[in-house]
Amino acid sequence: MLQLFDFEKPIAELEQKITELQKFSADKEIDLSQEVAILEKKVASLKKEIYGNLEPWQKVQIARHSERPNFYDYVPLLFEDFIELKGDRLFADDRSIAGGIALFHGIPVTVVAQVKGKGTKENIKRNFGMPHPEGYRKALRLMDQAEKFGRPILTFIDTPGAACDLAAEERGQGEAIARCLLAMAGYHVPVISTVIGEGGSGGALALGVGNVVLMLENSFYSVIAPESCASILWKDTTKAKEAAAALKFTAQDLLRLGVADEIVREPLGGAHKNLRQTAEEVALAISKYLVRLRLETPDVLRTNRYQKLRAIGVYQEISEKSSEILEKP
Amino acid sequence: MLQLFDFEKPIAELEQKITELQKFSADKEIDLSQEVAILEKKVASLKKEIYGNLEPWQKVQIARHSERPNFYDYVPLLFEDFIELKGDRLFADDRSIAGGIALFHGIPVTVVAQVKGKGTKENIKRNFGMPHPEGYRKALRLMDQAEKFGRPILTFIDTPGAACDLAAEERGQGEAIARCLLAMAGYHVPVISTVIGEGGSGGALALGVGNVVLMLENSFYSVIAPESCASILWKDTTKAKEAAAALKFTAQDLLRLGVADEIVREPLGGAHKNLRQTAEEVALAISKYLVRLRLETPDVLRTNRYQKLRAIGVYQEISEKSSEILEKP
Amino acid sequence: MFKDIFKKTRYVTIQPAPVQNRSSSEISPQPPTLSKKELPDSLWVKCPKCGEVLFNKDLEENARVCTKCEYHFRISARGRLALLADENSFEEWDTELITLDPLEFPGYEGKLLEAHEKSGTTEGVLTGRAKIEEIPVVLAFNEANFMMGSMGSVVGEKIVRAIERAIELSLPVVIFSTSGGARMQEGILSLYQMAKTSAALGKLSDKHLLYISVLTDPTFGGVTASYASLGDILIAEPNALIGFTGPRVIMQTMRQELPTGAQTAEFNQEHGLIDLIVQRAQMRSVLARLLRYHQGGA
Amino acid sequence: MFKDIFKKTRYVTIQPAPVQNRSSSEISPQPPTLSKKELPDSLWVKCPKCGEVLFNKDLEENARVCTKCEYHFRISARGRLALLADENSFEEWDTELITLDPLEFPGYEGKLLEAHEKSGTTEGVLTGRAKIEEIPVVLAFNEANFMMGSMGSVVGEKIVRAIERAIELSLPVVIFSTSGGARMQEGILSLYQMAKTSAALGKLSDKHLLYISVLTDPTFGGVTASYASLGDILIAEPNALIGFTGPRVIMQTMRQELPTGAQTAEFNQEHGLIDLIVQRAQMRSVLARLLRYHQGGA
Ligand SMILES: [Zn+2]
Ligand SMILES: [Zn+2]
Repeated sequence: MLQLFDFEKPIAELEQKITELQKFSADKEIDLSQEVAILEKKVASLKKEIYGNLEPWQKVQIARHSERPNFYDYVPLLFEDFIELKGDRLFADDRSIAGGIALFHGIPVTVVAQVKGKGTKENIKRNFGMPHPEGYRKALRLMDQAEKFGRPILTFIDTPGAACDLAAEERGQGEAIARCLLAMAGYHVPVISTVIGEGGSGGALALGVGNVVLMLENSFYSVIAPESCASILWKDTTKAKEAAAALKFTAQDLLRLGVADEIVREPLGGAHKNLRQTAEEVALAISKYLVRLRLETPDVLRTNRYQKLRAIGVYQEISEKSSEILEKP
Repeated sequence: MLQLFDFEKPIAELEQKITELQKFSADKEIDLSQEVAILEKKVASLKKEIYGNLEPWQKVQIARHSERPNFYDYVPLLFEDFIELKGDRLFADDRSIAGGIALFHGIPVTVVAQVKGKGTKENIKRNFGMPHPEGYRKALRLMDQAEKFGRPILTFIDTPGAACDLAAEERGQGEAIARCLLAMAGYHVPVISTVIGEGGSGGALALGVGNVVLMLENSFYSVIAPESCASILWKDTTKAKEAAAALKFTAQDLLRLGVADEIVREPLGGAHKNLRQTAEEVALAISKYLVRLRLETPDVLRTNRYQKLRAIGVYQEISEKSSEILEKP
Repeated sequence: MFKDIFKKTRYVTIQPAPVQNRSSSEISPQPPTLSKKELPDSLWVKCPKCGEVLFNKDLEENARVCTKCEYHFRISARGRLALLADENSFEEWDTELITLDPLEFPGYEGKLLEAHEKSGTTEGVLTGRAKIEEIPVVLAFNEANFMMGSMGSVVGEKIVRAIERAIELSLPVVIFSTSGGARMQEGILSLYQMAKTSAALGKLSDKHLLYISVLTDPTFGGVTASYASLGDILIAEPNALIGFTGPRVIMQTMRQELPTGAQTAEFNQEHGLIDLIVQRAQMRSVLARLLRYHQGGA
Repeated sequence: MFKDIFKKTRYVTIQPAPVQNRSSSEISPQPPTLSKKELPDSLWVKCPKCGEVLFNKDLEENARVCTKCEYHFRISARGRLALLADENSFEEWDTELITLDPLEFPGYEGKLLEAHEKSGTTEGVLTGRAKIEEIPVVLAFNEANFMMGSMGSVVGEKIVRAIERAIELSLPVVIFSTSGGARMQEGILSLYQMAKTSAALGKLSDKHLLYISVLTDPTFGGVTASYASLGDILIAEPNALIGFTGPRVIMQTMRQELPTGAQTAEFNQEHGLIDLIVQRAQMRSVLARLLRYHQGGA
């Protein structure tokens, strides 16, 4: 059975009721179709009410759901072909980042993604989706090749954050991420970044410098994990819920803040409820922007990406003139 | 006392004799200045005879002399300033390769060199001058910066070969060397490579793709160590002397084969007999070529280097036409 | 007043921002000398490395380097500037950029005021142009006393403007990093300052203009993972702690205790991540030589 | 006769070389089918991996891949060509380049003759153009049976000419490496073929033309440290041994025994050095897809 969150319980209970009623109706040969129909309507409206008004922390839970589709789940649904290419050519192949050449609607593209595992065993292999420097250097290598051959780049973001251990420090985690940021900003090919689950801090951003940033409806993208934020703010990691609200990191927030360009709809309850439908929405959104971006010249693609980044930030500017005036007694 | 080779013993013995004679003359107050003068003349001619006709194996011994000047010995004599820059920005700082920015006759240059240690302790630190992949990647990083800022590159070759251990294999020794070869061939700045001691195989070549290749008189530059060659040819590493002759790897050979461009004179007996004099000769040779190369355009520098490489190799070409004629009965 | 300047503005990217009729007298640039804030209240301080008890006055006179063991204490942005730049050569830039609280983040306003009190400045970075041994250069210094030099919208914007002006003026850039990383209180906006500053450095690099990054104690997180790591040349001060994840977080999340000396400048150099370690006393001379050698002649 | 062709020429770089009035009939290119040399004398062979005793005939029919465990046996250059290229699409290049003995190296002539006998070819690489699933491509295959595909002047020259022609023709390049490394007997000339081939690949790369390097058993030394490692994409065959220094030399010089599985294709992939491992039976299809996706469309 799927992992069930507290806020989903009313729905599950009602659905259970319907199942019982249907069984009773069948066993006793009593027509309860009207009652069932009413209840089903109620379930539908309850779903809309609950899933349509998820709080940030609830979205975090959905984004981290153990059955949340990961990059490999999307591959066969998004691409006609995918040839995975491994390694950073320097040190190791990091399995928390996957990449390669894919065929998307007949167009060869370079794909790079963070990958969480399903289950403990795979998660250990993939370091719970937390890349080491070699992962970012693999990503950089593959993206540099996309630039060389004029291929669009699609990135998929799904990580709690970059690996935070001694090995990562020893091999220059900061440098590896910074190189990705610098390189992505400079490419002359279309870059579309899609946050499919967790967008955890700098480790997520390293693949996030797109001309377009798409976010799945229940994904989030944050400067810091809500637990860590709570720990810093209130010395209490259990206040993650409050931190989640404070950080304004949902797809809706990011759209307003000028970071995300579009929200990709998920089925009610989250992507794991219907992978195929989610993948179709993702494909649709990517396709829409890819078609547009491919019409632009390389220089425009680069300039527009820079302008997008350049505009991110909120501050006030006091003109020297006006302050001079006010400084008079 | 300096390490003394068998072939140097006649000289040493004669010099010893002179010292004895002088002491005797002083003690007994007998004038032997004429006898001493004759012997000194003899020493001079013996030196010329022996050092002027060194066999390849004897040159190998001089090139590997424990007191042979290494890169750091030359630095203060060649450069007005040297700022060492470390690390590959990926994994480690390899001390068997040193590099940085130096001032040569007032010109900022990028310098990269293999470095053997003096004595066991330093040799362990420098892995006996055998670089790991991180060493070559440091070299590549520094040379790429020279290209970026339009600085000439001076490389100094002195290595028994690239590191040959599991760690080197794990981190892509082949890839690291190959990247240096490709990059060096493509630079638009002057590149001058000087073999100051041992030029051991691919590990040496990785810094050897110069517009100009200078070789110190007693250096050698070989596809394989003479001992390994003897082991393959005659299953006998003690036949290194014969292998040394077969491999044609002295400065004189390489000049004839079109790899070296000029031989830099050493003091009689080798660079370790007079470091300052050797350094002056090295500076003179580098300066001569650097002045010329700096007059060329970036494109010409690159093209000329390619043409130099392109022409290395000896083979025959049979025209199809002539063979057709001969095929007739 | 300063408090009013941290005005709430929700979800609006203001750029160029509307002119605000507010005084900036409170935040006027200080002259490039050691600030009064440099002097802690007590008369003496104990060196964390050698244990020597040092008079604060002696420490200040020695550029906040232990007179016994050369341990490098932290120093303010203006303190650094005074040590580096030719006298009266500094022209400060972008003092008119004022931090807002776009997320209405709990406690942010208070933190900003506190930081202002502590540092005497309005934000975590000081930027401008100056000369070092007569060589013109664009400079930026993180201010540790302002929220540990963390990078929010204003820090990112000031650094990007400095880089963009360096491109216009064809000048090299030297940035001294001291930072805990991205500024949590500005959320995703803060995170994207990493991308924004890196992108600007990419443009600088395309022009073949030199960028020297100097990492000082401490440099972590989003700053390590952006502009601090992207120098053509990376210099560190001795004993500076430099890393991506701080040791406390590594301990908390991975239950991994770092070995002694991990994340020091020396550790980073050993691991190939730093070009050279330079004593504070030599910094001006080393920078001047590097800058000079990148002018195409000596 | 062949023996005469390996004529001594001392210290002269002949390029273009003077026309030699000698027959090349002995060294005419073979048709692109499995060569007779592929068939060893015995009727059966034991798989070194699973121990299965295989009929040579079955092995040949299965492209020299163990029918039980898929262990990949070595295969000749022409054997590979037959498996890869569209029928009758291959045009061989530079068969007229003849190896000399510029150093008068002890025993080199004998070795060359022996290699010729064993391989039925004149040198350690086969080059030309062909089509793979209709896509035109420049191909090169090292020939293990010729002095273990070692790189002397002719191998280097043939590879460089192939690359230069690919540039002229705007075609992608695929090189199958099988090599012990540089050819000792040609001394420094052999060493510099590493630089020469790498330089040519640099020019190819500047033109944004695809280069796929396929590493097969064994690829070592000077070939690993030059063209074999410089592919945009690096493919390896399963169980191929790939490295810089061979295990025997590591043992001799470092007294270090390599762990089981070291230097295999799989080991190399684990260490980030190989993009993908492709079974011989899938090689044609994978190459075709990669080539197609680099034509700018599907
Ligand atoms: Zn102290
Ligand atoms: Zn088998």
